[in-house]
Amino acid sequence: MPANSTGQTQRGWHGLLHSLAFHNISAVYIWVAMVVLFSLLVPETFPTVDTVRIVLADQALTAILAIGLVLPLAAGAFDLSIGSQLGLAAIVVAWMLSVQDLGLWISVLGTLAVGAAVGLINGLLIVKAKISSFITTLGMSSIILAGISWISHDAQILDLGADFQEIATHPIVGVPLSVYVMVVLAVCVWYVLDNTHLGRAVYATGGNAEAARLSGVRTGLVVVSCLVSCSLLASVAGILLSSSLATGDPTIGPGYMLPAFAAAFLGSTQFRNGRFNVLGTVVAVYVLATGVKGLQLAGAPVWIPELFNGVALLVAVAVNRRQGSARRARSARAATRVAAERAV
Amino acid sequence: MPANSTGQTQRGWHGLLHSLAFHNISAVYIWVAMVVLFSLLVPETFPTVDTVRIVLADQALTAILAIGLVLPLAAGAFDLSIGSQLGLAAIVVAWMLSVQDLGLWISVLGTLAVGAAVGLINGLLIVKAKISSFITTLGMSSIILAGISWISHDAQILDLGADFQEIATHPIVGVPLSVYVMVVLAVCVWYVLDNTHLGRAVYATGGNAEAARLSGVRTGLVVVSCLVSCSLLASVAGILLSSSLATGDPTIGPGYMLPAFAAAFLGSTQFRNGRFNVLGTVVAVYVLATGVKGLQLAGAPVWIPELFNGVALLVAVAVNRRQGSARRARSARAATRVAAERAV
Amino acid sequence: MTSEQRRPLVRVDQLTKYFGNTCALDRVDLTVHAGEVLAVVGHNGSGKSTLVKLLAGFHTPDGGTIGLQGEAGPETELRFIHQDLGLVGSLSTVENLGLGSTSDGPPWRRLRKMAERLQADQLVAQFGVDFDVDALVQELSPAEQTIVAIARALRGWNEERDVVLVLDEPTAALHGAEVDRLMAVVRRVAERGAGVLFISHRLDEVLGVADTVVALRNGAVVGNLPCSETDYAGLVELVAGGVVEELQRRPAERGDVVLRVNALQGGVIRDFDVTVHAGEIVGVAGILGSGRDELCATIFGGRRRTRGTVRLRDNDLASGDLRQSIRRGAAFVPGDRHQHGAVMTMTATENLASVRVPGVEGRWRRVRKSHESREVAEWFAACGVVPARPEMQLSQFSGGNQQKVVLAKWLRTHPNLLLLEEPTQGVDVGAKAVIHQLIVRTANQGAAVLVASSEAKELAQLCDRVLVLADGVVVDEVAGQELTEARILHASVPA
Amino acid sequence: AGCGSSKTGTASAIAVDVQTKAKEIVTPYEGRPGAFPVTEKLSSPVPAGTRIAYIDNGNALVSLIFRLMQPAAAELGIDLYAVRAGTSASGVQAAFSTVVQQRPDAVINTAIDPALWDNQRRQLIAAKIPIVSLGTVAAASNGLVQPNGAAAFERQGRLQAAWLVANNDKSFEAVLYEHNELAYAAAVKKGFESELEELCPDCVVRVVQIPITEIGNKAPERIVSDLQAHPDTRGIVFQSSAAATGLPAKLKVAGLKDVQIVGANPLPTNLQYLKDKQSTVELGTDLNTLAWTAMDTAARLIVGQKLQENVDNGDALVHQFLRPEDITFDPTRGFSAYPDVADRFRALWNR
Ligand SMILES: Nc1ncnc2c1ncn2[C@@H]1O[C@H](COP(=O)(O)OP(=O)(O)OP(=O)(O)O)[C@@H](O)[C@H]1O
Ligand SMILES: Nc1ncnc2c1ncn2[C@@H]1O[C@H](COP(=O)(O)OP(=O)(O)OP(=O)(O)O)[C@@H](O)[C@H]1O
Ligand SMILES: [Mg+2]
Ligand SMILES: [Mg+2]
Repeated sequence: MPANSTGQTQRGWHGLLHSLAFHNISAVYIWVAMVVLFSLLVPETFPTVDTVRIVLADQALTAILAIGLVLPLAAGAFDLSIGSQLGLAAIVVAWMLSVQDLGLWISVLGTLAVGAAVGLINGLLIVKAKISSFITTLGMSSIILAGISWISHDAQILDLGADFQEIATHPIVGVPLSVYVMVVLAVCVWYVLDNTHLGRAVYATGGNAEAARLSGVRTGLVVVSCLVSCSLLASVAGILLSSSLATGDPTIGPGYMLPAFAAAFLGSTQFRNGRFNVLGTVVAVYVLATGVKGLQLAGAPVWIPELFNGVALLVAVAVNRRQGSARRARSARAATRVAAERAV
Repeated sequence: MPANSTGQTQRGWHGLLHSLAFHNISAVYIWVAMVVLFSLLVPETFPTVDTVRIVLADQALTAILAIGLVLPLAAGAFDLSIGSQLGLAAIVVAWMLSVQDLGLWISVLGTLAVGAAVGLINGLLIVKAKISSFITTLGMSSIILAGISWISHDAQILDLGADFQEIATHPIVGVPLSVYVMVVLAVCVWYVLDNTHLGRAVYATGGNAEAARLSGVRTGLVVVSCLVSCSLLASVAGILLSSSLATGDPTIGPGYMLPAFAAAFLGSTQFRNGRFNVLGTVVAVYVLATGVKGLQLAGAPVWIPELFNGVALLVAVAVNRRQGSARRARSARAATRVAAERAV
Repeated sequence: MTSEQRRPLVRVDQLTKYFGNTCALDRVDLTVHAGEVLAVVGHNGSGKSTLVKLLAGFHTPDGGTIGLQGEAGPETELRFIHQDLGLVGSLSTVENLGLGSTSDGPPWRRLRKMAERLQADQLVAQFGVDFDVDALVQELSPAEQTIVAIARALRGWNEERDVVLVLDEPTAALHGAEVDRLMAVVRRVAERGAGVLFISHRLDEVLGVADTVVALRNGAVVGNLPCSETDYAGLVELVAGGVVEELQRRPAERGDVVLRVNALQGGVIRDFDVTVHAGEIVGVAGILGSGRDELCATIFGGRRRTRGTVRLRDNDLASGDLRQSIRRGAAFVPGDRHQHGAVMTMTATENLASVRVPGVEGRWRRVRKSHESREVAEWFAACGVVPARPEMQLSQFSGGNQQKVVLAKWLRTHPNLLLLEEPTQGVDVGAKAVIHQLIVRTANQGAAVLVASSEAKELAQLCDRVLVLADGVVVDEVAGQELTEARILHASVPA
Repeated sequence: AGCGSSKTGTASAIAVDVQTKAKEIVTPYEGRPGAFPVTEKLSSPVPAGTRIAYIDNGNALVSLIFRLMQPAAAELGIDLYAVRAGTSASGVQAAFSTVVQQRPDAVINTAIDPALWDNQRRQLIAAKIPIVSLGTVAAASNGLVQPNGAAAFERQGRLQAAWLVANNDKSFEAVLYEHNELAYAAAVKKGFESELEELCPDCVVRVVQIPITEIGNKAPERIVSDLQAHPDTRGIVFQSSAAATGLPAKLKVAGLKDVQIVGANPLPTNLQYLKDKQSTVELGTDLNTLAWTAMDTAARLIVGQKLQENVDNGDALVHQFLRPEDITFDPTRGFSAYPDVADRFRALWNR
């Protein structure tokens, strides 16, 4: 059908334009602007391969955590315990390796199993005990912190072995392994969320759990699996963290939570019209990190990077909102009666 | 009309039974159980006037913060910046008193004004720039932390004067002033939320902003005022904190956030069928604090209180869910879903 | 129909469901046969939606069984259109259509996005409409959403499977022509061997499409008979438990001009003028997309106006300032109850009293709760809301009763101008008459009333004159002797 | 806070006599520890049933000290127990309030700023409960006994500066990573800057704040950026080596090799890094002896004995420069300069 194929092409063209529109990828434009700016400001240190490598490596863990977080958020559940789960995995793997001397593989797999179990408990509390995800994971994070304190006696755990250290830090083309792990995980989660029925079920559950259930989605299962996957990713991040620190540190987990949330939420405003998505999240992590790096290299006062994080988050989202609503208003004249401004 | 009055009495009777039902006030029952338990376990130190006084005083700030948090939560907005707002007020008041030497009243009022301004910015970003409250306040908390660091140079500010210290610590019947401040604020917020049209407007905005708007509620105004009030309460807490520490400390704010959220969410499961409310919140703060106090006095291992916090939160909410009829469980979930959606 | 053809597909046996003390279903028996359209009728809160939700496995029954096994064949597949449509608003039409279908292999199989979109276009085109299948469902109008829901229920169906289609008030938001199309689809589906369980308060539809009627009252079956053995009056009696006096409205004497709308423009509406006098009830008809479902909101100020003025008595109503509109006496009952009409998580009382009426507050702006509960009790009685438990959360009332609460909320303000969108959607015949009476009473007290409805019959009964919209402009006005259901339908279908 | 950027790039040689002077300062602490802090005997045994409360805020170092104190407590027959303070100020206050109620015979605090529990401090002092506070620098008027106070921290800064001068031939650029949030930062900074100014006026000093909240996650990134932005930096000095947790891996990625890292107050992890030659030198503080000293001090306060002068002045801390080859012990247990500390104290306690 020629008519049809024209429609197709048009849609493709329109789609491309739409994808490149400022409001849809504001973070990318901000990112480009920053790269240019800092390259002019600190030409010796900023536009270098070193910087790229450093930024990639520094943010791999935050990115993994944020990617994990995308899953429960897409399914409509908060996971406030990811930070402490990361900490738990970091301590458990160190404890298994050093105190229990269980060997590399058993320790890593055991830690992932512990992570999955925590995720399962989270999920079951939400789905079966019907506690809201916010409370469940808030409570769980307290329990996990207690567990960390119990296992580690609040002390660092050392002697993890050189092999283990290689897991995160072994360089390939100068880039440490953890970056590749992050990329593989991102692709997996992206594939599932964007290209399978399962992913659609996840978004449906997040959009309207009752409606999704009425249309045959096993929403309970979806929520539980999202939380389990999220915990697994947090555990991977925790293992990589212990590996790159060469230490199991009992205090570091919670600090990772807010950056992961910021990235996931900022990411949701990119590419997919307000839907939590992997690509946007990874981009968000690196946009924020690039800015911070540039500011640090330019010698800004200590508090400037923190300020930047906040302002960048707000500006990127606000721009997206403004431009988005302007576009929607313009398309109101379209033949379809898509309720353009949702005024009513 | 006799029929009517019977109905009234019946409703009253039914209402009383309902109010005393386990599922509706599970936290209170748990609290009573704990008091009995610890009185038996540590009879010399736990059941004393001292304990009461100390617990009251220690938790007054957390309670004020949690009460403030009830307002935006009821209106369907998260405020993740309360912790850092508390820190900001603590530093600003110390800076005004000690560095700028502005005198007690100007410093206190000035700090409240700064707090209100931050709340206003939060509110305007949510309402006018249409950024979700979650992102707005996440970003704002970064900005505020940068501000704290800028004002304080990351160092403590000392020399706040004896008068200022009296504000929080002056004892009346052995109970410091901050507790009375908390009670007065709790009563005010309770009155507005539970007994006025404005309170209705707040809950309606939280339940379904569009429907509320179409019923003539100025939802934008409601959200902004809730955020401003919340910021004001956080500022009061910050001022009291600096006063009771006799120091402006730049690091203390964020640690208050999660306890306040835990209390507000636990509180929402008490008394009012899943609605955020002041009484439940205050009770939640003190239930958790009583448990921790008892465990500390009983000499439990260091990690036990943290574990208790998590378990108590989950148990109190789960019990409430199980015992409540299915309909209530569903509506509460609907409420969290709304909250989650608005956060996106 | 011969007896071999009457193959039972779903057998409901002694089904019982309690919600707390409320008995929503009381030992219900019914059977849906292949090739049969079974209509379930009953007053609001009689348990129809509960029956559907039990069939869907959403609630678990407190007693009785649901048999899905045919004599020998495979298990019957049930497909649903729920009363609140059961769509996920944040997903697009394409995505909603593909949701939960098990026919595409394991859940981790790759999606065939192109094919899905083509199929969606085709399914939607079946209903003679055309909208962006990539737009989020929450941005579609209620009627379009209904079409998505129907399309989803019919997706991938063929004669080899035993299918029962369960429709819970699918026509509440549809206009005459669309209803006809849906009815044709339903009949066709039944003729090809599926069973249909059909729920509606529009009894003439029931008579037109159903083979058998089951009537519920307070959760119990009070009638189960072939359609041919009853007529409209019979059905009304079954539903309402008595004779319902339908409104016979004589044109009232016109008062002063209350509402004057001039050159209104906004959204789909391109140019709209109307003058409504006190005591006058003006209807607005039109098919999907004609602007019918946007008009009231635009006049009220809740939807953006790009041009034009609205004058209520001596004041202009500004666009966007809803408090002003309300203070000047405007009232607006939106068509989409869930999104715009009510706060489902609040109690009926709170919803009913949510519009601020001057003079009811005590000192310190305190809400006088006893005063309020007395007032709410009166409105519950006046509108016949059941159960009479105003402290119950609104989401726990049946659809029709929710609608009554939303209406009462606005009637309570004693408006000068009453703007109604689908005022009686989902309301049973008995209650509908009551609501019509309330609307007429409000008009007679000097209000101007504008009713936008997809139900031509209602317009014909209720209105003094009816404006017919097409493409955002008034194309016809029907009044006086001409004001009949057929005439309105005729005028609103574009040539 | 660069002290004159004009100096950068133009490295001048450090005079030989200056180097000798610096070496004289450093050598007593290389390969062997400073003097044992406590020499006087305990006058009378601690009464039976004595209870001492320890406030533990979950920090790795604070918890470590608690574990190190336990054998000392057992030796003295004291019941030592920990009270957990949360991470927030209210957690700290709640914990100290609990202690006030429990009325132990003494209280030991490690590194929790006295400003955060000022009210409880007053109540404790009013109740005549002695408080031993480690790692804090409150004014003497506060009534706290601080065995390692301002004097010890100033010495830390001076020793770190001297080590850099002793190990460099030319004037250099050094950076001190400090944590302003910790009250003793000022003391370390004062010691470091004054000593360097005295020994090597041509050296460039930068003092860079690392927010304490970033320790364990963002601190290494910040440090790497700072080093990238100042490629001439030769010496890295830590107020507290905790900030270097995770730094070696980041330095490796950034390709920064030619720097001397002079840590202080190393955590087990830092000792491990040192052992693996991922750090240059750590100014070790003998926490084990410090823990025993604290118990000893508490015991003396309980029995009402006068304190030794160095304890009263806040100088009772054993320092030693640790080089990779000095890590012959298990880093997990922390650095212990006097492995026979138990015996020494047992002798002092007449046991
Ligand atoms: N979740 C629930 N919790 C409590 N009561 C409920 C719940 N759902 C339904 N009910 C009650 O069950 C009864 C039957 O409701 P149902 O929704 O089945 O009525 P219906 O026949 O579909 O009415 P309508 O025509 O108005 O849609 C009503 O009294 C209603 O209030
Ligand atoms: N229908 C309503 N239901 C609940 N709350 C409302 C409603 N209308 C307004 N409010 C809220 O009550 C608060 C107080 O309104 P208030 O009446 O003081 O405003 P106003 O402009 O002074 O109105 P008026 O001039 O009519 O008295 C406002 O924040 C408003 O959002
Ligand atoms: Mg129904
Ligand atoms: Mg209905």
